[in-house]
Amino acid sequence: MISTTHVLVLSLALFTLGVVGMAVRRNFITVLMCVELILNAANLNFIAFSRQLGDLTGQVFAVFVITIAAAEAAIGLGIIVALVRLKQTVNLDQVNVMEG
Amino acid sequence: MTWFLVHFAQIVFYCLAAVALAGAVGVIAFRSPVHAALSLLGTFLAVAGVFVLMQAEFLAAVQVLIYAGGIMVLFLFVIMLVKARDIPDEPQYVRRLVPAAVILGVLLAALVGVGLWAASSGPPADGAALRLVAGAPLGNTEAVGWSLYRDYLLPFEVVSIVLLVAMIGAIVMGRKETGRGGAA
Amino acid sequence: MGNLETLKPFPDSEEMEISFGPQHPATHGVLRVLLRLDGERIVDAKPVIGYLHRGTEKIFERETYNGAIPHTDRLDYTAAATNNQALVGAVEKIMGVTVPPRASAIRVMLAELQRIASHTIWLGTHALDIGAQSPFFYTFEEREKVLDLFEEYCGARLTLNSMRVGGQPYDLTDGWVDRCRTFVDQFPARVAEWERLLTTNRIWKLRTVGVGVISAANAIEWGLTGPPLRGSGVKWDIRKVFPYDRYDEYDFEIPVGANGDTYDRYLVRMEEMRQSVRIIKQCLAKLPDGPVMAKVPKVIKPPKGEAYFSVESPKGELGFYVVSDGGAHPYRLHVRPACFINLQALPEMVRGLLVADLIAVIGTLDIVLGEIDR
Amino acid sequence: MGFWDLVTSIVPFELAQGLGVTGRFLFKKKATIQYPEVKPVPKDRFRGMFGFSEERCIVCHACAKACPIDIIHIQDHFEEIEVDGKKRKKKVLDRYDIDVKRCMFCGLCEEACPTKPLAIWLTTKSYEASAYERNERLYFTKERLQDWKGVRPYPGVVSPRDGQMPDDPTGGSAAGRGEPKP
Amino acid sequence: MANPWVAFLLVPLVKIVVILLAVILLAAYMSFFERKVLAYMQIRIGPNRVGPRGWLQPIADALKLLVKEDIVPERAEKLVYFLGPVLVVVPALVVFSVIPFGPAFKLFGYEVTPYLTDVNIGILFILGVSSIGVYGVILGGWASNNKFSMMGGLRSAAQLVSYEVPMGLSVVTVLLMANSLSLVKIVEAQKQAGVWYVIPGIVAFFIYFVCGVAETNRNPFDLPEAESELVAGFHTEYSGMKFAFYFLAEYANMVVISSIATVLFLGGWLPPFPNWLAAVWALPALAWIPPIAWFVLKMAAFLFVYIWFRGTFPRYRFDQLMDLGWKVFIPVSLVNLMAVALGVLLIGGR
Repeated sequence: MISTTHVLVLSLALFTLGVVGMAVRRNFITVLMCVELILNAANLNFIAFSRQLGDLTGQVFAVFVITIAAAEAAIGLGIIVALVRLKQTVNLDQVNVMEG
Repeated sequence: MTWFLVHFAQIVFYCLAAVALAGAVGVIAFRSPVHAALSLLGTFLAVAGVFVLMQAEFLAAVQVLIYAGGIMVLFLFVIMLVKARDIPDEPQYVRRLVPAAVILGVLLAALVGVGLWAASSGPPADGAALRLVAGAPLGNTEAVGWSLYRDYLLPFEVVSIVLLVAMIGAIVMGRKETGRGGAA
Repeated sequence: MGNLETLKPFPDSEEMEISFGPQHPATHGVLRVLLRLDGERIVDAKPVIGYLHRGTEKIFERETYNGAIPHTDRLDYTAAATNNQALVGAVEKIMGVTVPPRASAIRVMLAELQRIASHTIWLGTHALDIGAQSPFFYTFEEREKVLDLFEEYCGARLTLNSMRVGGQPYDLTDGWVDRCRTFVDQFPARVAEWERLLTTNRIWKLRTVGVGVISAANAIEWGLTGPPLRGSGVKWDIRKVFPYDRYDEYDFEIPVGANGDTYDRYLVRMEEMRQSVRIIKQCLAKLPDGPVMAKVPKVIKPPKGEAYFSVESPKGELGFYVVSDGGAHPYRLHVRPACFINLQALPEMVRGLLVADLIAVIGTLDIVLGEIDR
Repeated sequence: MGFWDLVTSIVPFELAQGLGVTGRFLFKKKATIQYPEVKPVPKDRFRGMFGFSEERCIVCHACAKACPIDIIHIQDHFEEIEVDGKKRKKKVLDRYDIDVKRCMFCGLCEEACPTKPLAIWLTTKSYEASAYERNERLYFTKERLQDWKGVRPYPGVVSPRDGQMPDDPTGGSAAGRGEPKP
Repeated sequence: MANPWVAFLLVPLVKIVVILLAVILLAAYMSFFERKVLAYMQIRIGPNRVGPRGWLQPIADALKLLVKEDIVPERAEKLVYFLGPVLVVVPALVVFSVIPFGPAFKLFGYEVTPYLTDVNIGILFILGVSSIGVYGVILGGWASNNKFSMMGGLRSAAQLVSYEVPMGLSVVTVLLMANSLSLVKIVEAQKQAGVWYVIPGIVAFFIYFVCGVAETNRNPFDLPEAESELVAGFHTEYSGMKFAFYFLAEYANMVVISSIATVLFLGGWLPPFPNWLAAVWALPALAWIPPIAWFVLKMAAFLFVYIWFRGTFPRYRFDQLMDLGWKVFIPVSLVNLMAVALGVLLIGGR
């Protein structure tokens, strides 16, 4: 039997890696992938606690999270496509039109 | 020998966790977005495996179906569409964060160690309760379904609207005219 | 011609250039098309030709007139008989020779059988390009029967060398008429079979209706001839407007399309096959007796002069322009190839379409690189 | 009419019809010939492998002149021979080569030949002259044109040396048509 | 059964080996079958040289591909180029682990199930795993560094993702009727219902099969590898064993689609006309035929239809294919799903 903590540790590691990735990578596509990583870590937490508590709510919310992740990916990738059309780059540092 | 069978789930878990972590590291380590996407795919599949171990088979299937079959394909599609074969080098300022990262990492590792030690003595979790909804033993899929469509119908509808909005948004942004200052 | 040096793999993020051919399964030989693509949509297409150039027109100048005939076989190698017919017609025009009636009837039969053979090969490859495999084999089965008739008449199946200045080298063999009749009697049923497979098929219609449209006015301006012109609704057929080889004695229709799209050209060619059968039947019914060769000297030396003579080849108007200096060799022999001129309309027809449509349009132009590159 | 159009636009009858066509072909007689075992029968006028008869040749060079691609190479010299006591000059063939690898089998050489029966003729029906080494194997000298070394004759056809006659499209070996060769 | 190792490792291993071998052999002979049938439709006789009547042709092909030089394009992305065939062939084979070829039977006193496992999310598992196969196609096309391959890869990505939706929706109608995701239970439900789901789910059946044809990149939906447009599409640059993997995966996927269609709509291993007609006619002869034979027979019928399609139809254009998927199949399958749900609610009384 796998203890909840084990899963939580895995989830924590994935989350951290996702955050680190968002911090160090300037490639928009990689950053989006890191967001997915973080959402997955969150899902792991939901599932682990759902099992721990014997409550299905966690699983249901994981479904919602996956849905949101899909929506986020669609929007994010749409932004990337538009960005590349406009500026021919996927580097976030070069996208500073809003900085005034 | 029977030890192997008894602890089979744990062994599988550790293998999957290793794959998931390696994949996650790959995501931020690989320079090529395609390689990063592939290693992220590995992470997703491993996490799906963990879901199965956590008696969430339905979610595992959904994870594979949507993440692996949908989202990552979309990622690859866009990577190929924008031809992002090589990406610019990392900016320098990240280097300055290295000491802070090391300290944080050590602290985190200590925390994890403590947590693991504590967990080894904790009570084992049991997923049997998951199968009991309304008193009758049901499949995981069916149970999630009941819960989703009865208790969480409103959030479900809201999420579907979010998806719809996202879809329209993606279409609007992906359209050619936006680049020429047309709509949006 | 595309400026090859300026071609970059990715001019910018949206467009890409593809060298389509010359080694591509669907370019019917060694045609190369330089494509500028936006996604899969064709921004521009430039046909690049010359990979099969053999200097045929120059070779003609060192041949005797009859010795040039085997070289014409190799222009449009799917329609050797009509090529022969155009060359000998041009020389006969300078010489003022009238071909005996039997010879001209044989020529008409050969030409119409050749049209059937050429159209069957067109249908097979065109359908194969669009993805239907089986018609290729069905049409080739019929084509083999035509080639058998050719082989029986002149000893070759593809490069016929079947006509001479002044008439025909051979008379028909015994039984050729019967075998030809057997063929033409069963052929329309086979055409109907192919049509059952394709004409109403919704996928076939999706792929061909409205694809590669060229208007009648445009088609005339580009100088299109043959089925591509008739598909646009222009009733123009050399056999009717400048009858040669006593074509005016035969009763046949010129099928025309209405929209100038791939589907109409398909229908036009299918109907042309039936009309060819009709002509052959008339030939067989009133095949005149008599010699097959007019009185011409052994060494052909046409008088000084020049002549242009064209025939309706399966691909369109195939003309030979012969300049004679009175010697045994042509001073200049120019070919007006149907395919070469039809191909020029390709960029016009495919601009804005998809790559898959390019295939359909190349197929519907029915080009043969041997004639284009000469 | 409108209703029927609607129905046919939804239900793909015509696709089923196409399936019917191919389905029927499944049971039709096949057109394939098992080539190396079963050989397609060429017609009588088929322009196949060359035949050459030295004693009929009058060394007129007509075939070489008629050849559009000049693959017939002829060399001769005059010899004085006595016929009925009178000295006469006679052309003697030194070399009669056909570069078959470049031949396009148009038959113009055969047509140009003034002798009857023909001295050079395209023997019918033998078409298997393929070779791995084209310069050596597909270059036919006077001798090889007669014995056809390296060419597989069509069944029933024999090489000129073994009795093939120019006016006999079938090869005439078994029937022994025409006079036997010396 | 006393030894847990037997139940836990040996039996599954043996099954895996048997299923893998069977699938690979089936795929190989499927290619032979296809070439033969196609040839017969095209008034030819097809391969007939290797072995008696050509029966050893697939073996010869496999050997040839094995020993063929493996060419990697100079500027290909080496790792991904290698990964492509692996990613496409593994899911294709993994899917077979849940396909029930027949009911459980007794062998030497052991109860043997002719399937590897019966997962309670069987259908979801299949949909999920087979959706991974698309990676091999995209990545292979991308890594070849060839524009035709790349276009093939992109086309197939769009195609596979689009056609998965109506396919999934039509599968859901069956799930509604069977009230289970397990493939074995679906077959058993058809036995109990006394009617194959092809009859109430005729629309879903057609949509499923046509989408299946599209999912396996077969004519008339074979755009990713349309030889007249994209040379060979995503596997243009592949040769030798890597090409063989793509080839194997395509045929294995065809077998998968046919098997699932059989299970979902044609009653799996059940003899035709379950219960009522067999009982009325009392055909004892039918009972003699083993269930697996029925399964294989139905599957073969689907495979034949695949080949028949290939022999008959022209190819769709890419935008037409997308139109068909999004504007026809998805709305129709949605409406059909609602209709079936209503029917189940009214008739089934659930």
